[in-house]
Formats: sequence, C-alpha cells, structure tokens
Amino acid sequence: MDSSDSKIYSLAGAISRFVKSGDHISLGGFTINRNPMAAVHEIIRQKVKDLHLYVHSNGQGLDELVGAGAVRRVEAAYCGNGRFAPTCICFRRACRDGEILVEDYTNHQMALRFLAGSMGVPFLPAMSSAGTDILHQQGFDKEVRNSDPAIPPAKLEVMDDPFARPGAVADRVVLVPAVNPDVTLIHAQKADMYGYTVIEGLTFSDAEQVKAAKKVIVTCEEIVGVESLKKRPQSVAIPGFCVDAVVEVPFGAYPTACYRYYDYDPVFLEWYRKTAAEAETFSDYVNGFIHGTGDHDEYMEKTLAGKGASVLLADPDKGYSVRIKRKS
Amino acid sequence: MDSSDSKIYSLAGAISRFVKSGDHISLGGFTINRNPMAAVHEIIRQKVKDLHLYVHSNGQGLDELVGAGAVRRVEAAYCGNGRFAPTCICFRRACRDGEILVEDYTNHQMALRFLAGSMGVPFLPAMSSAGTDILHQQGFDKEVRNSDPAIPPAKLEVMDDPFARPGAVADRVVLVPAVNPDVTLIHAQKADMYGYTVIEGLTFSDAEQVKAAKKVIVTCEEIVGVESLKKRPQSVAIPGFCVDAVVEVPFGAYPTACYRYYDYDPVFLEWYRKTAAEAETFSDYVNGFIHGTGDHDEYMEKTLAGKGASVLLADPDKGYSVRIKRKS
Amino acid sequence: MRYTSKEMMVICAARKIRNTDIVFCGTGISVLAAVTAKCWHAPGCTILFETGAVDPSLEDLPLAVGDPRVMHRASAFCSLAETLAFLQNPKTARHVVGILGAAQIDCYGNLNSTRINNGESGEVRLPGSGGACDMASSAGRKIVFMKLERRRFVEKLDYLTSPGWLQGGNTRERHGLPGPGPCHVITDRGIMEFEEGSRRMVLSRYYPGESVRDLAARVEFPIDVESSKEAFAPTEEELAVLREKADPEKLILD
Amino acid sequence: MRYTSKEMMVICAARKIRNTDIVFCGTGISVLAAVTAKCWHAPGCTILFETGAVDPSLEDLPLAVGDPRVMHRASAFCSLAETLAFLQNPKTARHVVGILGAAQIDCYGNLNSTRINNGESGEVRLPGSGGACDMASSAGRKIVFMKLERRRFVEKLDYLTSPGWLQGGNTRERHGLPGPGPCHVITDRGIMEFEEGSRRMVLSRYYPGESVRDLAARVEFPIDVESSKEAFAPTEEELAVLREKADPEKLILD
Repeated sequence: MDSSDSKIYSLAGAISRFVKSGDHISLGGFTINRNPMAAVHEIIRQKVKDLHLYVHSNGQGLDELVGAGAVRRVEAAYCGNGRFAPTCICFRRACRDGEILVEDYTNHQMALRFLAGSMGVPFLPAMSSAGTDILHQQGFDKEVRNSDPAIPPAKLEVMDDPFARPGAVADRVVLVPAVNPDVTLIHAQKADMYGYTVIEGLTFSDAEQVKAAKKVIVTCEEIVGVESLKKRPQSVAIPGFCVDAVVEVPFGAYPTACYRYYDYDPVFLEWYRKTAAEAETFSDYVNGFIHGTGDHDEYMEKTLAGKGASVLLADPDKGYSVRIKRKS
Repeated sequence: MDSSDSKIYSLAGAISRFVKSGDHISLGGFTINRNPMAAVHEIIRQKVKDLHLYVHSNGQGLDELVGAGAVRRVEAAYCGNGRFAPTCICFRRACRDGEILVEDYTNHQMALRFLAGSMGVPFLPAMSSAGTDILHQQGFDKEVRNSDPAIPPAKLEVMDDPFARPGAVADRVVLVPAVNPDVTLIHAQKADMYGYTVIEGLTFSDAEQVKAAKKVIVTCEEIVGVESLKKRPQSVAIPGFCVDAVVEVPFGAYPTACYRYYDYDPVFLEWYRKTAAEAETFSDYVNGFIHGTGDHDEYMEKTLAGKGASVLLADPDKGYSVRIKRKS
Repeated sequence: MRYTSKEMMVICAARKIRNTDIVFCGTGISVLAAVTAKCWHAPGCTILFETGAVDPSLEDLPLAVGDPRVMHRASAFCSLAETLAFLQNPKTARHVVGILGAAQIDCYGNLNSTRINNGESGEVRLPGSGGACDMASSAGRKIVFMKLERRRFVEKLDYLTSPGWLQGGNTRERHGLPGPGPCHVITDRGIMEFEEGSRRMVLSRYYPGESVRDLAARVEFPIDVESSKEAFAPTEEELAVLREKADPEKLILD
Repeated sequence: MRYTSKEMMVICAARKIRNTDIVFCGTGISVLAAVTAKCWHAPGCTILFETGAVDPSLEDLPLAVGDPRVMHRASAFCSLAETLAFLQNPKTARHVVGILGAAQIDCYGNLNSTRINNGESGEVRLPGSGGACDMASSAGRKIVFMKLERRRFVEKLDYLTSPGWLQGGNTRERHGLPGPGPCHVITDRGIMEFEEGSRRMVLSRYYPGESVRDLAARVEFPIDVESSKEAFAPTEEELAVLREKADPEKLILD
C-alpha cells in the first residue's frame, strides 16, 4: 500500500461524506467509556436527522444524539451512564414523550446481533429471554417494520434445536436477527492511515459493530505509523479493509473515558445530568456547546472552561486518572 | 486465589487423570504449528484407545495418534501437514484400510462447531457447502450416530432464514452442530498456575476448542507468574476458569512450531514422512521413540540424536528460525 | 457493633459466594459483595464484569461496569459476546453466581428493569435489560438485590425483563430456560427465598431489629413469613473487610 | 525470455489481482501470485491467509498456511472463525479473490480435494476441504489452479468438495449459494473460463507454444476451444518481480 490508499479524513469531512439523514448508524463504546463523542457532536452540528440508532449499552453518545432530536428509533440492550445517570436522561424524556421508538434486547442478544452482522449470517441463536416481555413485546410494530427494508420483519424468532436426539426434549433457542448498519462510528486509541485499529483495554462490541457495517468511521487519539502496528499485530482489533475513514481526534471520547489516555469527567457528567433534565437547558447546551463550537477542540475548550484536561489524564500504570474526585 | 487453587500437573499425571479410552478429545494447533505433541505422545504411551478425535486442521498430532491406533473416529476440516505431507500419512492409510471413520466439514464449519460449543448453543449457521458432498455424504452412518449420545443425530441441517422479508427469497443457511469434547488439549507459549493462558501469534481455533470442552489440559513452554500476566491481560486468550490442568513442557509442540520459541523441524518431518509411509517402520517409530522413552525430554533427546534443538530456536525478531534448511 | 442496612445487604450476599464461583457482578453494592467475599472466605472466586474484565484487582471501585477501573490488573479481557457466553457455556455456567438489581420484582422473582407505567404521568423509562435477562435466563445461581418497598415488590410487573420462576411451579422449565430461577432476594430488611414446588417468594431471614409484620407490609403480594428466622448480624471481621478492603473510600457505602 | 510453466501460471493469476482485493491464498504458487501482484501492480491489495494472518510481509515464504512465517510483520491476527467470516461478510466478501487448488475438477468448475476412488486399490484419501469449500461457496471471485491432466479434469468427481457452478446454468443460485462460481481455471498450459449461461468450461487462453488440440486432449470432458487465444507471455518485469521479490530462495519455483 502507499499513501494513495490513505483513509485519513477530517472529522467534518468524514461525517458529511458517510452519514446522512435516515441512516441506520451504530455507535461503539459502553456507558461512560469510549463513546465516539466528537463524531456524535459533529453529527449534531451537521443537522443529520431521523437516524435509526443501534448501540450496545450506551451511554453519553446515545443521550446527546437523542436529546438533539437526531434519532427516531433505537435498538439497544442498555441505555444508561452507570452512577452518573442510571437511565439516560434525554432518552428517558424522549420515551415518555413518544419521540423515539425503542426495541429492547438483552446484552448478549445485542452482542450477537452485531456478531451476526459481522459474520455475514442472517441470525445467531441466543439462550436468553424465553418467557419475558423482551421476547413478547414489540417496540416496533408491523407498520414500522414494513416501512423500512433495513429492519427485519420480526424482532426475535423461537426455534427448537434440530440436533436434539429423538425422544429428548429439544433445547429452545431464540434467534436474533443480524444488524448491518449503514455506518458504524467508534473511538479507539490508535489507528494507522489504512484503518488498522488498536483498541486498548476492553473492546466491548466495537470490533463486531465495525465489521457489520457498510461504512466505518474510526476516530482515534493518535494516527500512528504503519510500522508501529506491524510490530504488534496481536493488539490490532480491526483490519484496515473494514474501515473507510480514519480521523485523528484527541480527546475524541470526552466526556467519556479512553483507557490509557484519559478518564471520564465526573464534573461534566454531573453537570450534564442536571442540564439534560430539562428540555430547555439541554437545548441551551446543544446550541451553545455544539452548534456554538466549530470543532472538537473548541468544544473541549468551552466545556472545560479553561480548567484544562490535565486532571483527567490517565495514570500510566492504572490507565485512568488518579486525580479526579469521584465522590459526589 | 492462593497456591491451593493451583492447577499444575505433571504431563503423565494430567493425561492419566483426564484422558481415558473412548473419550471425545480435541487437539489444538494447525498443520505444522502448535500441535500438543508432548501430550499426544503421552496419550500413546498410556495406551489410551478408541478416541473420537476432533481437530480443526491437523497435522502431526492427528497423524501420530491415528498411526498409533488410538483413534476410531475423526471429525475435521483438513488433515495435512502443508508441504511436508499434503495429506497426513498414517491417516491416509487408516482411511484406505477402513480403520477409522471420518466426518468431513469445511474450515469455517469446524471453527463454528467449536465456537458453538464454547458459546453453549446447540448450533451455529454457516453459509458454505450447499450442493456439495460435504452436505450430502455422511462419514458416520445412522448406526454410528445412534451408538454414541455425544455424536449429534445429524451431520448438518439446512434451513431458510426465518427473518427473510415476505416475498423475498430467503437465505439458505447450513446449521452446524456444536462440539463439546470430553477433553481439549492445546499447547501454548505461557500459562500461569491458575490456567490463564497466553497464545502468541495466531490462535487458530484453540480458544474455542478450550472453552467448548468439559476438561482442558494446557501444556506450555513456560509457567509464568500470575503478576506477569496481570500486566498484559490483552494477551491472555483463555481465562483460568476454563482450564483444569497446566503442564510445563518445553518443546511441547515439537516437531511442530511454537511461534517465538522454535520452528518446526523440517529434518524430522521429512524423516517422518518416509517412516510413516509403511505400517512397519511407523510401528518401529512408535515403539522406539514413544514407548521407548519415558517422557518428552527423552523423546526430544532421541529424536534430535544429539544434534540439539538450537538450530530450531526462534529468531527474536521473526519468531521462527532463520537457520533451518527448508528446501528439500 | 453498629452497621448500616447497606452493609448488612452486602455481607449477606458475600456469604453466598463460594471459592470456586465465577461472580457476575455489576457496580454498587454487588461489586462490594464480590470483593468482600474474595478478600475474606472465597479468595479463589473469579470476579467477572459483563463488560469482559476477568478478575481485576479493583483497587479503585468502578462507578459503571464500563468504568476503566474494571480493566486495571485484570487477568483477561473478553469481548461482550464472549463474556455473556460464559453464562451459557455448560462448563462455566454452573459456577456462575449472578447478582442482579431491578426496579420491580414479583412473587416469583421475575424482574423489571425496562419501564414503569406511572398512570397519568406516563411511562418512566428505565435502562433496559443489559446483562440482567441473560444472567436470569441462564444456569448458575442468581441473587437479587432490592430495596424492600411496596412499589418494588409488586403484584404485577409493568414489564417482565428478566425471568425468575416465571409463573411458578415448573413454568420456567416448560419455557425451555436452562437452570433454576433466583435463589435469594437480599433486601435492606431481610432475605427472601422461593418455596420448593410452588416457587413463590417466602421470607427466609429478617435482619436483627426488624419486625416480620413490618416486612410483610412492604410487599404488595401475600408472602409467607412463618418459617423466617433472624439473620446473623455481620461479624466484626466481615465489617472490617468490607470497610477497609472493599470500599475504603466510602464511594458506595456512604 | 525463458520461463517455466509454473512461472506462467503464477503471473497469469497475479494479473487478475486488483489493488483493492483481499487475496485469500494458500501456500505454493498461490502465495507467489499474491506476492507478485502486491510487489507489482496491486500494492494496495491485502493478503489474507485462512489461518488469520492479515497482510504479513512474507519475507520468508511459508510452507503451510500454519507456518509461523505467515505471522511475521502481519498487520493483524484473527481467529479462524473471524477470518473465514470475511468470505461471507457483505462488505468484505465482494473484495475477496480466493485462489484454490484441488485434485479433480469437472466441466462446471466443481472441485474435489477429499478423496479419490482408485478402483481396486481402494480409496485414496486427500486432506479434505480446509477453507476451499468456504471460499468456493462465498461471494467474491475465485481462481482455480490446476495441472492440466486427464485424471484431474474429469467427467465425474469422486467427491464434490467445493462448489463451482454445480450442474451449470442457475443451479448455484437455486442451491442458495451466495455469489458466482469460479471465473478462471489457470493451468500449466492454458486458462479456462465458464461460458455465460451454460456455465460450462471453455478454453480461453493457451500459453505460447501450446497446441489447442493437445490441451483439449488433456480434458476428459468435451471442451469448447473455438474462441481461445494465445496468452501474453510474462514480461521481463513480471518475471523479475516473481523471481527476485516473491521467491528469491526458489523455494517454490524450483
């Protein structure tokens, strides 16, 4: 490969090229960790609307997108921010007001849906949810499912194990349909110009979300040299041929954590909880902090209000900050 | 945990405790790489018989077990040693003479069968083999399948995607049944006393084979301290709770390769090809080199005939030997 | 020896954890129970977060299962798909003890963490299942943590997120769920179990100082309290481990 | 310019590889074709071994896809299950070009690498599918490498391991196989393709110096040779890349 095969984009360029209103998009990360926040803010800035959003267990990215009115439907296992917001705040309001439709799956089912998409199979078998409302209640009715060919015609299907021995009681499995988003956006620690991506620490469902997608944007703390990754292929979670755009965005997961780089910002997350609690104050936040800034550097500057990000920087041994105050 | 939870065994102790005649066993590694050869030789030494053998694409371990008459049935994707034996040699003879039954799967199907076993699901969907004899021909007839409840009643099952949109042609998938061996044996580079195992380089299907098994024996080049692995959890392929026995066996994959430790031995593999070609000479090998040695150290000594293993040692940069002559 | 009801809950749960267990825990008091057990009577147990961190040192307590503090000095990292599979894997599942919370529970131990119907003020959305339904569906043992309140111990769930004993009796088996329903519901005032056969909730232990009648009044459905006994108060050693080793910063205990 | 038929095969295959391809290759001449393309006109292609090594440097040629030489300076490592899934994944599959060998091929490009029935002397067992059936079943392009011999180009396979165009026409589609059958069969004497519609094998190119009649005689089934043309001989540059960069030790070319 040579530099003509480079996939490096600006963030604004990557979002405008690959994400459009009505798309089915998927966000990586988990609750307060490695949400692709810079990309989320840029989607809001570019006024993308009507998104069909897949997340595993998200988190700040989901909540800001929903709060900004960019989302019409969500499929997820969990929508919370740990102790900072046991249920995502704008998300809760949007559910109450009927502004979004939500289809609920379990953690394992959602992980398997991304895995199915990444494997190029139409479904995978799960062992959870028999007898529950996850199996019996539908967030999307028939009309919604018929309205968009990218949504499978059923939420889940139950079947008996065809390999059961004659006379034995067959295991009952719950088939989950594959997810193949139009675009997956993740934030990682390192990537090279061809898209080979290193995720340090837990990978969550990011690798599967990436492989399942038609187009992929990886934002990362650092774009590194191709040679540096060839010294440690074992740490590369995603092959380059799965990736369409690589964007260097330092602090691109802020205010969520990025292992070995920085921690989540408990001060911001507490402030966010109060701000997001009312539609008016949240709207001020979106206008002032997202539309009112041109890019992620400006957003960071405004958010940290001159305090600087140094308190968040990861301790080299622990991989998170040992200086933040986490007790509220 | 403390030392009372240690899983360290001698090789003879681990094999005699966990492997018995008639068991379904699974061997890790791929063709000429990381076959658990010391464990295979110990199985032969202890005269274990009638094994039902699962391998992915093996290799030296399969061939010696089959040649020694320890195996009655094989399920595999590939039985060869690359350029050293495009088809495994004793294996070919045993097929011709009807001494073993073989059930053929594809690479992906076999990988998925182990994955299904590791996931605790009865099957996974594959997209390969429609219209082929892999789908239509059976290596195990009904009688064989009925004779052993650990064999699923069918080789494969075909089904249509239940999530196909009404009116659309449904994807046809081929379901592969899970494998859950009685014992999986792998050879890895490093493990700690609790069974946390590091596989350097490619992992093949080893992690899935381990997780799918009822009992697991890991032989390794080095037992390392618990703390040393806690510094690099990302390199640990197998959690300790999946493992029952950890055995330190330097050169435990010989004559196959162990990345970053040593290369395959082309001299031995060429000699083996000729030796294995006739039942008589192979029997001399088994009697002289396996039954005639008490353990793997003695086996190595006899095999290398005083030449020493140093020519096989891996170059620190490349991970394999730069000194062996590979051209025949 | 003074102690809070939160400390009592943690210690009651910790006592249920065995040396060979794989403890699937969340944050809050469930991680405290796991750490207390590991520092005390069950050093061989493996703490496993649904995010895939295996046996981290937990020098600093995580505030979410996605907190980077679950990664520090872990013994292995798994993907979400790999991690949740340990709940189903026939070898690992029988060692799993899952600790779950929820907003509502019914008399068969079924749980709701998806949504509450608040009548006129409409639906109150909750975070959803996460790994709770997976844990509750699988084999292994399950311990539920709940505050004992009438609005939580309800006659009818607004949404059945995680299966308990379903409609009691053998309904769980009939639905094809592997393994048993929950074994214990540990509250801030006492511990419930599920009667053999009917699988209805019964009061098993009340904490020292609690009245059985008061406990029963905090449950919307009828609950048998006849065979309940007083729970053992935490020992000094248990409290010391919890306070000094598991949560020295008082991040969760306060 | 002198060259061997092996060199001609490699170069003919290398010419089919494009800059955006993911090349699923084995060992032997198939890896030489991939390396030659990468060193010459397709530097952006990704070489992928079914064992999971992504884009290794291949300074030293592997003698098996499990050879540790496929690991050196790779860009990523995948498990077998992950790797083979790239053949099915809708995004990656269309960039895949698979290079396969076999012991037998029929007029529709179906392949046998499982077993040969040798009449009285019994069955001759072959290694089995490995990744061949997966590659042949999937989307993307497939190139077959075969020695042109009557015992290999047979009327009827002893075992159908890897699907070509099955029974011709649209039978492949009817069986639900994603993507097309093989596009080229590259032999030591010429190149075959499959006729639009019938999907029967036809001779497309014969190598310089070969006679069409001789080629047809080396095939057990009738083969249309009418529209075949002479293949372009390797250029000096192509040969230089192959000999000096891909296999300087002559491990495979000799």
